[in-house]
Amino acid sequence: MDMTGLPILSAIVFGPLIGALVIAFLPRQETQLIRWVALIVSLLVWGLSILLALGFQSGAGDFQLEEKAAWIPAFGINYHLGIDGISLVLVLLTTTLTWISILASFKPITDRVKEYMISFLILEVGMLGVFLALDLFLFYIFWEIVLVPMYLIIGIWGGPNRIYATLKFVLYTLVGSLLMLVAILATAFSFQAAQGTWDGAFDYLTLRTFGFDGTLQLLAFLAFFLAFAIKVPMWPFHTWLPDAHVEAPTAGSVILAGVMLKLGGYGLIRFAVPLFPQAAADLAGIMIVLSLIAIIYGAIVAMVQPDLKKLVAYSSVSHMGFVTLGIFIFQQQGLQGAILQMVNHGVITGALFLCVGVIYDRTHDRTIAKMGGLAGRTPVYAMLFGFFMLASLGLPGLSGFVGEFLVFLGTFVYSPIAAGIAAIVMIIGAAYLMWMYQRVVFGELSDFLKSLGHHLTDINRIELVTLTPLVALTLLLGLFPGLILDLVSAPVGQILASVGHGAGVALGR
Amino acid sequence: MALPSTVPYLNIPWDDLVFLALAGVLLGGALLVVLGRDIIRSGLWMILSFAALAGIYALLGAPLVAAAQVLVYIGAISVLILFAIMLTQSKAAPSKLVFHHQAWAAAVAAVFLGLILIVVVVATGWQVVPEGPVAAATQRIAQLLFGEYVLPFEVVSVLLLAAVIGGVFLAKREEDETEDVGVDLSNPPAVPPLPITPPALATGIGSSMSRPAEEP
Amino acid sequence: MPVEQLSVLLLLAIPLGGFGVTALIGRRLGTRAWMVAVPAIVITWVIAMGLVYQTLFAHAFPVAGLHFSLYEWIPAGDFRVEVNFAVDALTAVMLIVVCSVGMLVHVYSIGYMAHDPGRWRFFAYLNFFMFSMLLLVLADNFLLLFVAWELVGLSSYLLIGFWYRRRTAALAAKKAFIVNRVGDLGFSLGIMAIWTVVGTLNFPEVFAKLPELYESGAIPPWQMTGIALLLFCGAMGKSAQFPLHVWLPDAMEGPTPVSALIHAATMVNAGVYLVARSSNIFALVPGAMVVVAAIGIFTAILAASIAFTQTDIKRVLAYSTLSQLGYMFAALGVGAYVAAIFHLVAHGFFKGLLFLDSGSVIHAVHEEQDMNRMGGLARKIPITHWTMLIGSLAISGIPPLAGFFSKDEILAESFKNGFLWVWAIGVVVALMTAFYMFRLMGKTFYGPSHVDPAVEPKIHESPPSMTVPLILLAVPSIGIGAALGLPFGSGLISQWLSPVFEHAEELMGRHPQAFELLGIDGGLILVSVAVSVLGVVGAWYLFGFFNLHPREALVRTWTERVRPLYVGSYNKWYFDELYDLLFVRIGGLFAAALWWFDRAVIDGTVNGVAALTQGAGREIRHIQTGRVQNYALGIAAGLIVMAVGFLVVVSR
Amino acid sequence: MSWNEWLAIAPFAAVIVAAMLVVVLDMIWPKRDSLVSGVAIAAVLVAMGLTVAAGPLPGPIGALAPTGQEAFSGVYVRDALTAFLDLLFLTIALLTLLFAPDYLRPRGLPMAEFSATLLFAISGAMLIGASRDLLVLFLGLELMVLPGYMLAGYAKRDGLSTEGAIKYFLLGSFSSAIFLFGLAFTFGYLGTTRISAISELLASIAAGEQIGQTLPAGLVMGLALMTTGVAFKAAAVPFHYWTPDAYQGSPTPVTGYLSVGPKIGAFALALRLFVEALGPLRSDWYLAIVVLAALTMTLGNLSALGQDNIKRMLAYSSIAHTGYILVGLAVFAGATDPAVQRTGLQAVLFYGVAYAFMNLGAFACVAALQRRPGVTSQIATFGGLGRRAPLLGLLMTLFLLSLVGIPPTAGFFGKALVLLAAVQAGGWLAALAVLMMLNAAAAAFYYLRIVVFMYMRDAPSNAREITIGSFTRA
Amino acid sequence: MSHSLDAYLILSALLFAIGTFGFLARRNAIAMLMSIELMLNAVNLAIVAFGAFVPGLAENGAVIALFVMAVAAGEATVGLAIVIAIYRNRRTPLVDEYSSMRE
Repeated sequence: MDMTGLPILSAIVFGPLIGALVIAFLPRQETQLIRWVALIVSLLVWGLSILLALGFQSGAGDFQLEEKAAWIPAFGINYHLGIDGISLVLVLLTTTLTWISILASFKPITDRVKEYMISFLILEVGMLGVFLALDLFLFYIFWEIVLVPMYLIIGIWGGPNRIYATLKFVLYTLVGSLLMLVAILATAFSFQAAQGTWDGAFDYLTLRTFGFDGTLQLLAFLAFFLAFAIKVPMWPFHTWLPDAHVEAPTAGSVILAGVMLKLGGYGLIRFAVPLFPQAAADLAGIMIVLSLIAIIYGAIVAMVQPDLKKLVAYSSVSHMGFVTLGIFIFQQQGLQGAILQMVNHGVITGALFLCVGVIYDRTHDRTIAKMGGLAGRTPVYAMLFGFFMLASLGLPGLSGFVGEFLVFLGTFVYSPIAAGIAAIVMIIGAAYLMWMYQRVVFGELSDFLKSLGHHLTDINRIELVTLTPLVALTLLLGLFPGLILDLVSAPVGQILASVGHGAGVALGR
Repeated sequence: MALPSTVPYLNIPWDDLVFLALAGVLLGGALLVVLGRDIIRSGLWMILSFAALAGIYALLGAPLVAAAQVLVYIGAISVLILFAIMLTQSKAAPSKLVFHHQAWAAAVAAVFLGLILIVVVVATGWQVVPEGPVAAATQRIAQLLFGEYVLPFEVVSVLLLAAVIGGVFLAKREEDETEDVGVDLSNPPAVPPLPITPPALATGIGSSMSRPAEEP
Repeated sequence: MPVEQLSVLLLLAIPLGGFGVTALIGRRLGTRAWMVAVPAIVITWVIAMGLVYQTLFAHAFPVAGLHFSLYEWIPAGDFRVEVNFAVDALTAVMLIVVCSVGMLVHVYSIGYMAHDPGRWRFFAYLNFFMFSMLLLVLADNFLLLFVAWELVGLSSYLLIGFWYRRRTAALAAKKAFIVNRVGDLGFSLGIMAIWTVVGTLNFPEVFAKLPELYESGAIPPWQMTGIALLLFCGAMGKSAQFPLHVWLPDAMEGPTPVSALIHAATMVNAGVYLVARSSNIFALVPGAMVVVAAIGIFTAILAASIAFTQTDIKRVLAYSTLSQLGYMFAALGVGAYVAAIFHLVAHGFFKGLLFLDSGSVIHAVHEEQDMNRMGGLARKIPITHWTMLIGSLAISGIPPLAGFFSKDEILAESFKNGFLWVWAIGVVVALMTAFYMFRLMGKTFYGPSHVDPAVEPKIHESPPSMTVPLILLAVPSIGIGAALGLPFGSGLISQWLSPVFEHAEELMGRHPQAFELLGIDGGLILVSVAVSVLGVVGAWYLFGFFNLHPREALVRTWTERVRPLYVGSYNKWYFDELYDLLFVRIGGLFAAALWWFDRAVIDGTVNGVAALTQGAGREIRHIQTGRVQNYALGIAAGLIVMAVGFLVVVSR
Repeated sequence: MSWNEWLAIAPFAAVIVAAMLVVVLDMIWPKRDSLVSGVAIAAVLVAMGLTVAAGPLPGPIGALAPTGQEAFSGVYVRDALTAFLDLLFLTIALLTLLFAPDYLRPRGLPMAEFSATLLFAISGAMLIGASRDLLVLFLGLELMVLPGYMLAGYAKRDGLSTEGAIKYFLLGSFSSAIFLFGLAFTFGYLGTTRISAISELLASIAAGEQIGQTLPAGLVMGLALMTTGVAFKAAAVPFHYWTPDAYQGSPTPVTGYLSVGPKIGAFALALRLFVEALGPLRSDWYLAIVVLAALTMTLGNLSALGQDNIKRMLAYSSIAHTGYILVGLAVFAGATDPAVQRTGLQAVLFYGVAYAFMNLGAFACVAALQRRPGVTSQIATFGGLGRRAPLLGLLMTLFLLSLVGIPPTAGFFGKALVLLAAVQAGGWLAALAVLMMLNAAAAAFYYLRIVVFMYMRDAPSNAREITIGSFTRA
Repeated sequence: MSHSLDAYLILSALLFAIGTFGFLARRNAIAMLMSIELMLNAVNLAIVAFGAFVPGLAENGAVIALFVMAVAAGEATVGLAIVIAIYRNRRTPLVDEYSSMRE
């Protein structure tokens, strides 16, 4: 399929914006119409992204379907989009989770539907933009755009302590990203100073071959790293995450865990490492230690969480630790695994949040201690929940396994001891997830749940429609991880080459 | 009869004597303005001080400026100020409430500032004409005013107009003054309007020098 | 696609399909929930037997076996893992056990689960287990094996927790999975290590290259030992070897057919299979072998000592399973691979039989598992009684039943390979095994009845769907030892498996020895038979046999004399308590402390910075006093600072 | 005077004429609010038209050697900067005139004096932007601030309004005296008030500085005094004290005007005085600006954090923004590369524009909310605004996001440009850039707090129906 | 002395300092206003003195001084108007009593 003539990337990025505008002009009391418009728009964007995937030249290393137009020529800032395998998989993840989230919001969100849907679609614009921007300035803009709708989504439609959570989320993220802005400008200027021209000073493709000098590289890397590490979130920058998750509405949590955390991982892979390879390599040891701490620490703390969402949030800290670990070992399998892990985590944790949302909708509670015996009352739900619980603990055959294993493998090549430490999470992960599952799903129906009477219904049709695609994806990616690994293999090779670690690192050969 | 070129006995030139006298009056008057307890007398001292300054202007060879000083400051501003004092001051002025409790700090700051200025003045090598003050030709002033400085001249007139318009608006008493409508409740008056300061209250206030304002 | 490959795929696809169909529509089938699952496994059995015939009898495949790949599963740079399968003699032998026991358990379950409303789930899970287990034995690379490894773990989890309303069942399921994960952690690290040194995970290549690399000196011995021990970690978890043995007894919370199939006959043998499969690796590092032997034989005696005092019929069998698995590992450790697999096969049948019997007993006395509330059942449930007697004799090693041959071979091999300590302990364990098995028989079937009087009249033999499998399992329990093990030293089993382990034997420098019935081998046989008989007779004397009445008073006095030992054994040597303390309590405290740290220190810092900023704002606002003179003074001060600053800095 | 000179001064003259016309009209037909505001608005539009119609602008904005149409023997100049600032000031006036009536009328405050005074003030600001003579600069400054004092006290029966006004007035006069003293020193040492002449003289002095001569103390003192004066007008810490009180006390539209008009006027003053006249000495005043910028942004933001009064909060916020703009000025002073210097100045101007719109917009929203007398300035009055008046809430959110600096709002681009300039200049300025970003993050807290009230809290129980003012409708 | 610029400038500086002191120390609004007038006069003195002593500036100095006087007049007007307005509200001329807005 030839799509070179169409600005398909722009269409994907700004499609949701058009949807948001359409909704803006709909009367607010037409909530049903607004919901459907939002869903249809997100489905259309999803369709476009699938078309994009079909037309994508797999295996090619560099960016495709680039769109470039001068924007602020005085500083060489361009509107520049492009896609490679890494972007593609994350774009697909985003478009998929967005429509699922919108659909999942049909029932729970009844207040200010219009604003909600607009926020969601703008959120999608920002996220897609981040994944597709090849101009640092443009990237930064998309990066910040993401903040606002999420701030509103948590703050308006969130739980009782939502204001604290949302302000914490935004301020924390801002601290990082504003420093990143300084770094972006500093690198651009450093380029300009060396080259005497602003042309390309913000252009990713130009900058990644530029090679910044040592001190700037270190400082800029740290600034970028801080922004991304907060977003990922890496230990010890993670404490906003449990608060945000607990307070966010279900769909907000889905997107937060499913896509927003990936923005950080993507940023590290796309920008922090290739632009500042020397600094990245110098600091890799620290990053690896932080990742290992995150992996183990997140899992251990998850164990004692009384709240379902907090538990899943800490599990995210742990799982995202794999992503950063995979990135900073600079090793083919590890990095490919990290990317795969991002997708898997997006799908699985997104699904887990949906599952928690299902309980919450019925009980308006998420306290694990109050649950129990759901298997008897809501068998289908228990099955789906169990499925994702197993996927989350990395059961082979489901998608969580391959990514984790590849990261372990890469880490093992780097340092068997590090791999050994990381792999402890296999036990702790199983422990906290299964303990949670046992307390919620097994046993006799708890008194609290009994008191709900007939309100405690099994999963309904909408929820089934939202979860089924995720089941399918979990299975598909578990059985055919090559779908993603093949896409990202070439770009990963390139990134590793930039750090000076080529492919083919298996020891002894 | 021709006067001797210097003051007898003191052996200083006459113009220096005039200068010293005027400077003394000027500074003394100014000090009395800021130190005097009675505000009305302060106003009067100010007039004296300004008059001395007019003399200094004359000494500096700027008679036009001296005349303007008399007209503007003594004739207009001082009278304006005296009127304002009358309007806002009951007869029994709270004489003890003259100084803020930070007066000592103010004194230090003022002395320090004065010293800095003097040091700077002395330390700077001003490019001066050797033969003392040069008189300003009035005709030349007129030319400048309506030539090179015509824009500032017009602007000043606009400035005065604006000041007058605003001043009139602010100072004039509205017909419905007694009523309390139209008060911006967005800023509720935190301090209830005091009655015209009675002496008893004033002395009561005086004991604490600076009274903490009422909390909103 | 050739028919052999197709049949391998069908072997996997049919149970998986059975699982899928049952899971989706099983609930609607009601009492006929088995109608998809059981026929599926019967068909699977037929196909499996075809493959077994092709492999073992028709020799249709080369010695290395049938290997083929389905598709590339993980393509990540150099790390390429395919979904590929292999069928060789070892696989075939495993297929015999897995499919036969599996099929019989399926049939048995029709009756056993007839009254359980969740039966559709049960059959679905069983089918899923069959799929996983078959994948485990058919996998041709380590990672795929690992996948199956975890999937059988999952099936085990699901089936142990089948009665999820029972808290103990849910806890046991979780415990089983998590303890297994401990082993899997080692296993997965071992896999990574293998890939790191060899660059592939396919069995044939790994087993061919690793010895080469080792002998060429490319891999230092500590690495090789490490790999072997990491793999053994996995085996320890799955086969419940000390110190990871704690999950298996608890796993008896699952329905009895599950205990028979998964926790006796098949899944728990996966560890043995793994070590046997990796014999080429273990054979290179004698140190690792010793570890395997030691842990195996220690588990054997530890479990046997616990089995002595347990009163729950299934728990006795569970500890007996542990003990027998320990035997197998001891065999692997001494290099007796064939013997280990032989015992695996025999044990699979007779232990499956014993468990199904126990299920039948439990069924008869209305879900009572405590042997103290049984007794005198021999006449009331004769088929169960007789088949169980056969099983008990088999496990006790009484010739010519199955257990005798395999157990004897293990003991003989350890003796001959110089592991006298293994042999000595093994003999003791044999004695203990015979004793506690017949203690079980005595307390259950003989002597006076302690059954609940309300239940007593209703005791009846199980339906045919249960008894027929018992009878069918009793047949191999009697005969398979002789069928495969005779003549001594060169029976069918060693004909089949010798080629598989040939390379490993070479690496160990072992040479086939002639069997001397009138020499050392005969002597060893005599010893093992003697201790078995001693154990059996001792148990008869104390706990009764047919009309021989138990001597309860005597038992009590003897128990009192060794009370500390008795209490220790009865409480399983307090392993559960120890682990509970270490991992649940202390670990929980640690987790709680860490969470406190998270909130107080990490989040506290974050909030502290925010609070500090706000506090600074609050304080700094006090300079705004509202009084103009203060402001003016501030400005004047600013002016002075500015002036002085300018004068100092600019004038320099 | 030539036709060109008249044309050059036409917008300025038009505003003054309009102001007088308003006064006259009010005398003829008293209390015709819509008439006078109509005239005032029309006059502003005419002045804007004249600015644009006066023909092509010579030279780029921020050019260091301005070339423009001079008038009145060189004390007035019309160059690109003049035109730019004229348009900006006129826009500020226009917006203020548009949203003021909604606030003033219900409170019985007349439009006529308001319009006239505002126009006088704007004309002063325009004069600052156009002057090439220190005296004219001073007069422009006074013309700008004197009406400002009156506007601050415009609600003369409101204690807070007059309190704010007298504080503003006293401190403002004090600073004027200080500034004037500085002018006197400069005048006395250099012997001229012409900016071009000053610039040339200073260039030679600066050249002398290069070879080790010290700057004469009188000149340095003049610099210090003038810096203080400008810092006061721009509300830079520690000369900012008047700001919160004057802003809080003033009627809301006046606060809106005060927060942008005089502030940008002060920066116009800085551009004409510091950049053009004192430019050669920039290495001497560089450090002062850096310190002022750092103090200003930090203290402004910290003080704003806990404010419960929206106007006072925005006052502190405006102080913080002064700090950001000062960074641009500091870049001019600190950078060595002329291109970077120009970027710094562009940043000042761009940020000024962005700031004018977002801040005025925010105040317009506050004013719209306070259309009914009795609505206080407490932040709680914003409770549930998103539901009560969605459009107003949306606009306020937009302005606040811009103040935070979230892309793609103007506030973001302003910050980005300032940052870019600072980062380019390097050294202390890069550190200042980092400080600025940390400040911006802290500032996000109090801006977003308003959003919290609007969307995440319920309306206060006594909240009344909100009617949207004409400005927000427009 | 009367022919030395420094003398006039020192006089101006002293007057300015006195005015500053008055502004900082007095409580009465009108007294503060008077202090400001003193300061402006100090500046004016300096300007006229510069005009008289710096070559060619005599008339310029005078003109500027005139402008400054006008501005001072304007300031006084506005200032007094504000004082009167606030006096109506608060009934006190003491500026430090006007502190209802702070922090």
